[in-house]
Amino acid sequence: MKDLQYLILKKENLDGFVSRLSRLRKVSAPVSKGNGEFAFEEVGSAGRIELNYKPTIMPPKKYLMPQEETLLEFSTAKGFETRPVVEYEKMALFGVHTCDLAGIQCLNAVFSVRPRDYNYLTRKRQIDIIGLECGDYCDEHASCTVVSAHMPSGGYDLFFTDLGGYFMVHTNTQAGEEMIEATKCFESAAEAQFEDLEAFRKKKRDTFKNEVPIEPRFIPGLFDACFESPVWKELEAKCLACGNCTNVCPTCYCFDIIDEVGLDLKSGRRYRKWDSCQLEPFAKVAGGENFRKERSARQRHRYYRKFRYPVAKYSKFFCTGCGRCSRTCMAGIHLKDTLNALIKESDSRIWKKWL
Amino acid sequence: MKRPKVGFFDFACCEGCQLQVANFGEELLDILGAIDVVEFREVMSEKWDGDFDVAIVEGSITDKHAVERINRIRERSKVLIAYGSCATIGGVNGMKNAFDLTDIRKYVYGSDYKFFHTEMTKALHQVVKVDYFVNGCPVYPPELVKVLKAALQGIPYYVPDYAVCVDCRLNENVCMYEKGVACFGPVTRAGCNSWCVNNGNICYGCRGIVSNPNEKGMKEVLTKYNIPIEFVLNKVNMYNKCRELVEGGEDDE
Amino acid sequence: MTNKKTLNINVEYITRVEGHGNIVVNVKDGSLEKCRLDIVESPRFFEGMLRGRSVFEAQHITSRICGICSCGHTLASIQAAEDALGFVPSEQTIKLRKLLLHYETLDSHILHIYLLAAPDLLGVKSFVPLIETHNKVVRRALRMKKTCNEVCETLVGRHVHPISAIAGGFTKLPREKDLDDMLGKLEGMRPDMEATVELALTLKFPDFERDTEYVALVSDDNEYPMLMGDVGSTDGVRMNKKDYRKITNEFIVPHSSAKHTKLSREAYAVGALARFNLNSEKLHPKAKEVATVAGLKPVCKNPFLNTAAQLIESVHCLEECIRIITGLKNSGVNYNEEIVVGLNEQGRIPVKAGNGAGAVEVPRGILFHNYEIDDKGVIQNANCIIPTNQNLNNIEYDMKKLVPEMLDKTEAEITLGLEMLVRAYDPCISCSTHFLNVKFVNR
Amino acid sequence: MEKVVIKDSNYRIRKAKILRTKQLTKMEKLFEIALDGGESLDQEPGQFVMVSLFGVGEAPISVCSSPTNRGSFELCVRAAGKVTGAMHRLEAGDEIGIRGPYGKGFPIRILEGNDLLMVAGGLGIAPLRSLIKYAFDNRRDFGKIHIMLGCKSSEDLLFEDELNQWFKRMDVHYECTVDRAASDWAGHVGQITTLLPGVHLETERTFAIVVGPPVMYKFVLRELLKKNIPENQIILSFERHMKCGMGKCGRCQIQNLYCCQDGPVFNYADIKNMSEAL
Repeated sequence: MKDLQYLILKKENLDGFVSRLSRLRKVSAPVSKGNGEFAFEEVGSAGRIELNYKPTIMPPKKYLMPQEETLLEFSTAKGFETRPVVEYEKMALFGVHTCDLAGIQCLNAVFSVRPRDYNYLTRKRQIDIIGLECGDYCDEHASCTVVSAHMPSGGYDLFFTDLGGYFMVHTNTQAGEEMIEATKCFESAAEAQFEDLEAFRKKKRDTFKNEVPIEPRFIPGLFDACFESPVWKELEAKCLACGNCTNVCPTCYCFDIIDEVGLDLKSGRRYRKWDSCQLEPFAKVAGGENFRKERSARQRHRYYRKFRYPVAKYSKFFCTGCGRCSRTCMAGIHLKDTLNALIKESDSRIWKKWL
Repeated sequence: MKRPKVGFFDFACCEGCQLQVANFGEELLDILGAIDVVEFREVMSEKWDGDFDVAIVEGSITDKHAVERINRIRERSKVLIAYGSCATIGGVNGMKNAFDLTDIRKYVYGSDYKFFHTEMTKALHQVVKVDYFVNGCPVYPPELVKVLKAALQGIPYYVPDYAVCVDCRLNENVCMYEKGVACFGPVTRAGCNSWCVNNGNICYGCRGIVSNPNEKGMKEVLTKYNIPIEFVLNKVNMYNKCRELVEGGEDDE
Repeated sequence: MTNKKTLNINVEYITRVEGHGNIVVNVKDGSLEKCRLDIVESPRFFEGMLRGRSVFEAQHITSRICGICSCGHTLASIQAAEDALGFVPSEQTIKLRKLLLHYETLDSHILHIYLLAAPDLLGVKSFVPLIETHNKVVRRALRMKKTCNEVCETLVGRHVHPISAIAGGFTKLPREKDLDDMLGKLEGMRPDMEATVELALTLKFPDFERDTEYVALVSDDNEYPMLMGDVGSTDGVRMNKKDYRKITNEFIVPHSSAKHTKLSREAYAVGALARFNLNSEKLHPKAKEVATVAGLKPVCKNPFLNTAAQLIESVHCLEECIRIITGLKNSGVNYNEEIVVGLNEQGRIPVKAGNGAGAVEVPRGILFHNYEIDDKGVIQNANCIIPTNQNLNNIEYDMKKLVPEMLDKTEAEITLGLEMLVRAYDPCISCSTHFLNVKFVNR
Repeated sequence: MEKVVIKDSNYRIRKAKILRTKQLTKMEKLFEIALDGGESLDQEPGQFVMVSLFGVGEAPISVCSSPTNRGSFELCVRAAGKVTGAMHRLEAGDEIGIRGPYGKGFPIRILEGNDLLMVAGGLGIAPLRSLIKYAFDNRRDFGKIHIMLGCKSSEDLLFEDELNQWFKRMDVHYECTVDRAASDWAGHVGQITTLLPGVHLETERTFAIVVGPPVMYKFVLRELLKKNIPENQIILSFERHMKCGMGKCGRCQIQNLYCCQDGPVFNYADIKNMSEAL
């Protein structure tokens, strides 16, 4: 059974796979942006693809939930007419790390819960996802183990594990099978190769350790105790409210809805655009009241939206440990530092009670 | 629907923002289908003595003559749009305010300096009521179209009050700070699609500073990256010197 | 002349020029009493504001002197800065700068020919009525303008205040697909250019001549000099750009907030016609062809024909752009030369005290920038001499000769004639109100 | 990029027509609206709708009429933002778009059989009016009804003619106060909290329903608790910025709650420890 789901792709056939696939649909994969940064971009062959990359500047959510997407087209020329629409593109995402797969699973949960979001769900169906396993930490900002996002746990159609001269490829869905059929680059896996995979995973379990000194199951409780913590005030002083941390987050999905008219002022579209709870105007109402005016409250809100609120609503953390928020923060607000500070602070409070 | 009467005017500026209008190409004809440009000295000899539905004004106010003229334009216009950095925040003309005005006049004109009157540079809203702001040096054409449509619809246009970083990140640029270079993206109002950083340069703050910048945090960031704060403050004044002016700021004479 | 006419012409704010200028003419009993071009633009003190700024910021700031020739200012400023620092740019950088300069010249000439000058020659007040009567022509003009803008955008981020051209080189170099894109657009522009030439040849320019000294960059090689060279004149002057003050000899006149200049005689002219008069043999063959058909020969002394010279240069620029890009495509672009802005200050270019000059042929003529910097690269003194400043004096002399020749015409006709004359020079007035530091000159 | 029309979009708009408008004050205008094709809105008192002005945008506005009033519904709109400002230019006959109703309204089934103390400040009267009207239309389902109204100045009073009628009703205890009075004002002057001490309540069977600007809650709540009204018998309705109305866009979030789905009506007991709520 297991064997049927696993195939191998020799490294020399990777280019054949990518170029054949790209003839069928748009293929997007991580490429270098210089300065040690990467981005998902359209590729036609394996040439530009970076197999060993630290998380891209933007997560793959830019394809699943584009920065801007039309929801409605309207015309008021004679009475008014409206057309709810969805924009989508048949494509394959190649080389998605397990942290980003976890991110996509979070978005799936949000948009599947009622009222279901058909714009997201329709588009999602058109995007095939090919995962790629990491054998080691990408850098010091990663914290995937604390949220158990370092190991594959679904959310993909195909999953590649680089085992030296070849990839072990796990087929998870029918869409995955179809890609294999269509490209004809894969071979069946031999016993020795399963042993390679086992060895790889074993080594990986030794490498990846919980990055913060708290068991994940205690994290919601930690946050319950820390709403008024002074840690948030420290972030107030640092945060520039640039919104980078939320924009690069694979699970942030807040949006604004905006109308745009043509020069005739009669026809146009309504679209949604990424927004961020870190930005000054986000929680401001028309009367002028701002319900999260302080940057500390906004930063706190961000952390609670990763570690507390979704645990109640979706039974999972909305942090995937990808480390992007820390990597992108010029003010040096680092997720692991914040968690450590909260842990330390709540520990000291517990101790104080005893003293 | 009658097309609204629109006039273009300029004060102390480089007229580059008006030139952006010509750069629309054939789309300009669509815009001209929606508005009736009745005065635009840079490209038209026609003059209009009626009222304007919309006045689009480029440039900053730098002398008494300009104060009188902008007041006249304001009186004749239902809607006034401050157009480009010089008009919205004083822009590069504001750098003058860092000098003693008599001194700078002498430097430039020598002994004849008295013929050449000048006052502290002001942005338009520091002199008259402004209904819409199109920031940028030069203006970002898509934003001009947006504001123009808002003006025609009679609805407000809110200049984004968040950092250029937002757009910059969405464009997946490598952060300038990653390269060890000071950039004003974190404190500058977005809306230009991070134009300069997209082209390998830094943000110079030409769209003005966000309403509630974290100045202390910004200084810490600069310290962290070993960037001299004085150097940066001097640079931020390239566009934003007029911020310091109180409404109806001091005259030198 | 029996005409005992009394005239009082006062054109407030000449239209279809960049910046604010007034024409004042006074004729009493048939004799010219007053004939002036007043420059009433508010001064902006750029040279003054540059003091105390890093020389690496100079190009960003001086680009803001003028939106129409911002690329030219950028290039002149970079040249002056690099000269002061003793930095020699790479060959690739020079190629790309020439490309940028050609883009801007092309863009500016098209704007002038179609939107600023053509309405006069077609007897209308602006291009707006032409949308109805000459829709195809207007569309073509806007299309060409937009193409120029787009290729500029691909090369340096935008045309108005270019982003990626800085002292030392470029912060972003065009990729393979960018080169293809620019080349495709420029080659696609050729039919429109041919149509432009055809249209321009039908235009009737006023008949007027005045013996004038023309000044432009000159060089010993075979390239039509735009970015580099010595300064030469039709009166036989030839000097190094460092001696620009001996050429421009600026002086103040009370009615103008812009300085005037003179060289061998009472005035001189710069611009497309000056360049043509000095360097026509170096033009691209296609441009030469247009000159032959138009009947334009050096030394042409009719200032109205500056527009014709612009047309010839447009053809030249378009072909040169295509040649440069094709060359880059063949040789490939070296992306290691892409530089990070701001790191200049941290020692990428060694900084030392110095005094540097830049002289660049921008659309309206020769533009000089000059900076004196200290050992930290901070500007101590700055000077920019703008083409329009250099032309102002000459325009007045032209006006003084033109008015008496037109006295049998109506006041409206004379006014239009004078406005057309001023517009033919394509003056850039907001540029021209940035004066030199008198103390600096005399020191 | 492909584009298809989707039937089950969450962003589908229902056409509606403005039947009647009435300028209530300088800033507030009342709109009577009917959905196209005689459709019923089927809202509960306290729910809101997203109003579309095409080319301008959408704004969440609470319905101020009672569902007992069939065939049309009313919105009281303050010109405070882009959409609401533009809405003030609309008149009878103009078309708009409606999404919704959204959110949790007032818990009618729980309120039934009890006394109601309804406290409204400023524009808070608009959502509360839907409940007041509902209670009047089903008067026998409720016990005593107290209505306490507060307003900045007497010129800002909304629904003035209706207020006079409420005042005249024998089965309602109605009081109104203004912070600043015009010369012809004969009523109470002072903060709304000054009205509360004088009200006699049977606390165990009284539900307090409070709707007003954020600053008002703190003071009114203090008075109510002083009167020993149980925490779970205090009902509040909040105003937050909303874009989608479906618990996705994140704008209206109050800690783990979404004002658009979990609210806008909340039970005080559920949110009393949430510092972002009050």
